[in-house]
Amino acid sequence: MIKKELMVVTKQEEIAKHIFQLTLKGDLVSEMGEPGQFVHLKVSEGTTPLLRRPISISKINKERNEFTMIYRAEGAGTQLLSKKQAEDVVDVLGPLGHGFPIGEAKAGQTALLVGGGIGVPPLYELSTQLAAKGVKVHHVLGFQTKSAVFLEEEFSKLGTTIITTDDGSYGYKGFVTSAIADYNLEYDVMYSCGPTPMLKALEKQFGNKPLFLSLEERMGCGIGACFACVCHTGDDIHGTSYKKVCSDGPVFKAGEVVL
Amino acid sequence: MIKKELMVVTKQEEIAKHIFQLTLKGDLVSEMGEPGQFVHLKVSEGTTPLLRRPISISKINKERNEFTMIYRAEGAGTQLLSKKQAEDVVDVLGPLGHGFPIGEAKAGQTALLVGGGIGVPPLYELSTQLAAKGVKVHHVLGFQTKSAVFLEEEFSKLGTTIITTDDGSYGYKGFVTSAIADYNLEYDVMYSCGPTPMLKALEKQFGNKPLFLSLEERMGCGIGACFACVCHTGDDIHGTSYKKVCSDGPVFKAGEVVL
Amino acid sequence: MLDVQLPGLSLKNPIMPASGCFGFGREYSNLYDLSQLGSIMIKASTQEPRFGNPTPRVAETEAGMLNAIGLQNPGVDKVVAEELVWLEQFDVPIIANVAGSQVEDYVYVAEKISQSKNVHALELNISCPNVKTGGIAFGTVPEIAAQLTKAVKEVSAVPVYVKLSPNVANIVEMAKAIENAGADGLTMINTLIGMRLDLKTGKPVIANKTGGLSGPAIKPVAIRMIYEVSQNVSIPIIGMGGVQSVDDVIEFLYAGASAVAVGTANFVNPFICPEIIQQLPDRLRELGFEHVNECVGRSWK
Amino acid sequence: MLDVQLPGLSLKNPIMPASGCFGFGREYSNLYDLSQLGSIMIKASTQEPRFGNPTPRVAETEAGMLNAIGLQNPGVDKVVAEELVWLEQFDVPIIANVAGSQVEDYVYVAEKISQSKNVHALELNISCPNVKTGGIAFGTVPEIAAQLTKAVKEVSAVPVYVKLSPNVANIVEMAKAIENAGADGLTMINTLIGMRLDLKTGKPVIANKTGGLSGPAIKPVAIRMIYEVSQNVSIPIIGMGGVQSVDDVIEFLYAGASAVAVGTANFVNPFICPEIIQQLPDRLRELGFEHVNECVGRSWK
Ligand SMILES: Cc1cc2nc3c(=O)[nH]c(=O)nc-3n(C[C@H](O)[C@H](O)[C@H](O)COP(=O)(O)OP(=O)(O)OC[C@H]3O[C@@H](n4cnc5c(N)ncnc54)[C@H](O)[C@@H]3O)c2cc1C
Ligand SMILES: Cc1cc2nc3c(=O)[nH]c(=O)nc-3n(C[C@H](O)[C@H](O)[C@H](O)COP(=O)(O)OP(=O)(O)OC[C@H]3O[C@@H](n4cnc5c(N)ncnc54)[C@H](O)[C@@H]3O)c2cc1C
Ligand SMILES: Cc1cc2nc3c(=O)[nH]c(=O)nc-3n(C[C@H](O)[C@H](O)[C@H](O)COP(=O)(O)O)c2cc1C
Ligand SMILES: Cc1cc2nc3c(=O)[nH]c(=O)nc-3n(C[C@H](O)[C@H](O)[C@H](O)COP(=O)(O)O)c2cc1C
Ligand code: FES
Ligand code: FES
Repeated sequence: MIKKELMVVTKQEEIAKHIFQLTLKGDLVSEMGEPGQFVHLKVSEGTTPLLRRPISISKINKERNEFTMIYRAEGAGTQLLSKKQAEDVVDVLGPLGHGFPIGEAKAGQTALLVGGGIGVPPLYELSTQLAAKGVKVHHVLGFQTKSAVFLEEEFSKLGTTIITTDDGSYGYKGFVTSAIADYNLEYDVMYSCGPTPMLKALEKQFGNKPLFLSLEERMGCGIGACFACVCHTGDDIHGTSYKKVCSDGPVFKAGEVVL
Repeated sequence: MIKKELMVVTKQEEIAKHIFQLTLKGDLVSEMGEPGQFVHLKVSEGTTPLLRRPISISKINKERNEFTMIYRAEGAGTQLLSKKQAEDVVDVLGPLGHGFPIGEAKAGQTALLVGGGIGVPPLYELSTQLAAKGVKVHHVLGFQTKSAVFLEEEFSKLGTTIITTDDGSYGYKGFVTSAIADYNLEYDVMYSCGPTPMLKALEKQFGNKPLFLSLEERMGCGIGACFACVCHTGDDIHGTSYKKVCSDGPVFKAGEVVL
Repeated sequence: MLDVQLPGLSLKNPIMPASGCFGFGREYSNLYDLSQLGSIMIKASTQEPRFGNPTPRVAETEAGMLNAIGLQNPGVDKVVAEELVWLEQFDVPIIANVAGSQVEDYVYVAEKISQSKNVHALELNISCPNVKTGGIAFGTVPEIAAQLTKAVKEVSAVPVYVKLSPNVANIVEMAKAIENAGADGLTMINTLIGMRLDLKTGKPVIANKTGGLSGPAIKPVAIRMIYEVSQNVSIPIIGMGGVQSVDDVIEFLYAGASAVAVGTANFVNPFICPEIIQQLPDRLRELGFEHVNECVGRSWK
Repeated sequence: MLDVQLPGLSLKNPIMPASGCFGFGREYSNLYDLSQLGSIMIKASTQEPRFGNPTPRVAETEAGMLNAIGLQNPGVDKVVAEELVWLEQFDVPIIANVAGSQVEDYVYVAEKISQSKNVHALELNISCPNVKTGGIAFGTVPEIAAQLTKAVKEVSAVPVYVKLSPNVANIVEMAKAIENAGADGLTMINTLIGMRLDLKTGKPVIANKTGGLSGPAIKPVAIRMIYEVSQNVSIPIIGMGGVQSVDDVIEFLYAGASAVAVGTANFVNPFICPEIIQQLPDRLRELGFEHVNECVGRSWK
């Protein structure tokens, strides 16, 4: 169930350049479960910034009633968020949307998780849950440059982890798609989250096998009421059929919606 | 000279109900001198609240490079200000305006300082400076009710101090004007700061003797450029002559401007 | 102390979500009981289904937001058959927002939707800035607005409120023309037309280029227009534009609105409507009122 | 890289304080050297001295403020003899804001003030929302605006810019009418008309009741209007409305302004103009520009 709660910061740290990892504590955590869902955050009390900010859930810790997000401090909202310290509160609405279907990968099968930049974080909870149920996990994680890389160690503990950078300053030089081909990675189901061009490339090259993509879109309400975040569906003939990224997604099966 | 500085909070405490005393440190203090001047504060970084807030200087401590203000936390701006803690910074523009002419009271003469509510604070620096140059100071300080009374002890150290409350819950019951009459207070120069009705009553009853009044008006710039804070002058025949509260005042000789 | 009587609308309280900011209520029904609301202004319905504009459709601005949804909706038939029937489970009168590209569209939708048993009033959206044809033109020329009002009044089974655009030089003239054409009430204001450019690309952030500006930023414009119009018409006004708090609601009532709609604030805090409804009685008492009606038009009465 | 050439104006840089937000520069001259500025738009001058409206004249709103100063000024003769002569000490071209109640007033002031040697352009204030007669009427009817422009052009010794009111349904129509009447440039936008009510008294906070809304809240409206107008006229635009930072300046240039004025932000930070001027070259380089001109109209070019 979607709840709104003033959650308490238990930890915030900068884990890569401009990349922050924030852990919040509160009852809302008991509603979380599906990897790939997100929360909608109000980062200040006043009217600037006015709107909430959508951020993916990256780790869920039910025992401690905590969850973690990883985000890049870029615009006004995320910069304000990055100034929160332990014991400050953050107004959280969530959990929102539909995440990655872990049921699509059976125990013993192999899942390939492909992340790009700030799309990497939700894959961590996904990987944890897949690994826990006996799915073998491979990760291909793309970043712009060495200083932007994060979570490599954590992912490595769960399965093979290939890091790519656009400029070759760390790991494999090039796009994640080339890395998948070059390393000749075998898999049964692919899950991905990252920039739209990356998702498009994946859909084009790997759309013939099970593939689930997490999309981003500018949001208003985050709960499905304002129609800010719609996309066309793949099979639409009239042009009026749609899905909402916030409530039908953010994760869709490849082909379900037009990227 | 008017300066703008990010000054550092050294102390903030609630000294009466919703009344806060805030001490700031910084080089701007070296520009201060005249009692009755004010500063214009930006209490937040963003656009809400957008405008600066005018607050009187209540104590100046040149040795420590500090000055103190006393204000009531009422609206959005002053409430935000009241949340500042030691080591936080406040964006200060000042010192602004023309204060009380202490030269009008000679050593050995008696000055009567009459304050109302949140108009009391600037009288403290005034009284300190008058006392220092050998002027005898009496104070009549009016408050709404007992819980709103502040600075009584400090003023008492400088001279006779009569506290009045509107509801009689503390000190003399009634208006400051009646207290002055009832106590039959003798004086050479009167200085006052407080709500306009009080200033009007003082002007009416005591306008025949030297009387200086500190006015309040809604402000834009605080430095004399926007014409938000004008008042008509007392001797105006054409109706177009004016004084600006922010830069010509806030202190005027009784009769100089129309209250 | 909160009940309000308006043409066609017997409201428990004067608070309702604004059109387009609450969908058809489904999402919010998961968060609280919609029967608490004074009314619901549902999303605009058009004759045919519409997808609306390409994304991005929203952009944030200082104390406000731009939107260019472009009247996305499943078409009036589906709205009537699916959304309105679903809404019948709640004890709340619906105000149906009606949009179109030409008079005939409005007439078609109005006739149809006004038959639904929980639709107690129509809100003619003659002021949507985000569609190429219709919409805003109806909202800026008094004669055209009057014609449309008349045509819709003829077919509607329920009272007709007309939603005014703030993008005009003379809002009173517009309001009077619409009153004279037979409107039962006014709702105001819709969004101001605005734009935001991306610093890196130099291009508009919103795919549709311009969008409608809503939120706290526009409240002063809304208050001014309601203040002016309420003194010059004798039909009631449902006010909106930047309402965020119970105090904002009271400011709108003072200005001359008889009820108040909450738009953008639903995105910031999805519980805002029930929160305001709950706070209103105490706030009214604090300010010395015994009934919410006493606030209406206090700024000029 | 910052120099800008406009009719009558050879500017060191495209940044200037907006009229009414800088007085005649005296107060700011105590804070910094005014010769740094691209230009100064001085406070409106009228034929006779004016006191303006009663106080309170300003009220804060969300991300904005309302003002109803009401064109207070010492009259054109004093402005010419005292203020403009005083300003001659600075190496900065002055844009003189001209206001009035009828055409004759504008003509009188324009003729007189345009003779001052440091006045390089006039800005016709046909859009002041805070005076009972004149002002806004000139700003909302294209024919009347055009007539006024013509009349002033005939007597002015320097190029004439006309300041547009945003309180219109069709800003392009207005701009074109003024261009056709011979204006050399446009400045836009003036304030939106707004109001704020006091919660305790129920009455308007501003004595004049309504006031002009300025500040960040109106920026999306300003950007939209400049975007629309700049594509439809061939005279240059000086843009304004909510500028607070160097990035805002660039957004106005992208929209189609050739230079940018800063209003309300001077009250928030009196050093804002020189700060922006100082930051502009680096920010331009960061965004890949070699000259500020390259930004102009980038949103639609
Ligand atoms: C479902 C979802 C999950 C996301 N998860 C993460 C995450 O885990 N970590 C992370 O760093 N980022 C994530 N993002 C992107 C994140 O929402 C934006 O980076 C953030 O909103 C930018 O806010 P700002 O205040 O920094 O930027 P500003 O430029 O001030 O934002 C202005 C407006 O644009 C919106 N906006 C700007 N960029 C984006 C964007 N890329 N996507 C959607 N809206 C945007 C903002 O929400 C805001 O309304 C996610 C986005 C979505 C839709
Ligand atoms: C010269 C001068 C000296 C002052 N000195 C003091 C002082 O020492 N201590 C103190 O408590 N107060 C003082 N005030 C009053 C103080 O400025 C206001 O209480 C304060 O601005 C209110 O801000 P807010 O955010 O709490 O209220 P809000 O209601 O949020 O303010 C909204 C707007 O109205 C203005 N405003 C509201 N009340 C007043 C007021 N009474 N006078 C001027 N502007 C107002 C604000 O500045 C702001 O622009 C002084 C005012 C002036 C003009
Ligand atoms: C995302 C969004 C969609 C809207 N859709 C509609 C609509 O379909 N019909 C309509 O009449 N108004 C629509 N509006 C305008 C609102 O109903 C309201 O008039 C306006 O937003 C001002 O109120 P606010 O500031 O409280 O949001 C929409 C507003 C927003 C923000
Ligand atoms: C206090 C104040 C006084 C103003 N006086 C004038 C004026 O005399 N003439 C004029 O053309 N515009 C006047 N304006 C409008 C500004 O020049 C400017 O167009 C408007 O405020 C929008 O810019 P901003 O948001 O940067 O303030 C005034 C604005 C303010 C806030
Ligand atoms: S963000 Fe409102 S519908 Fe998706
Ligand atoms: S506040 Fe601007 S002139 Fe006084």
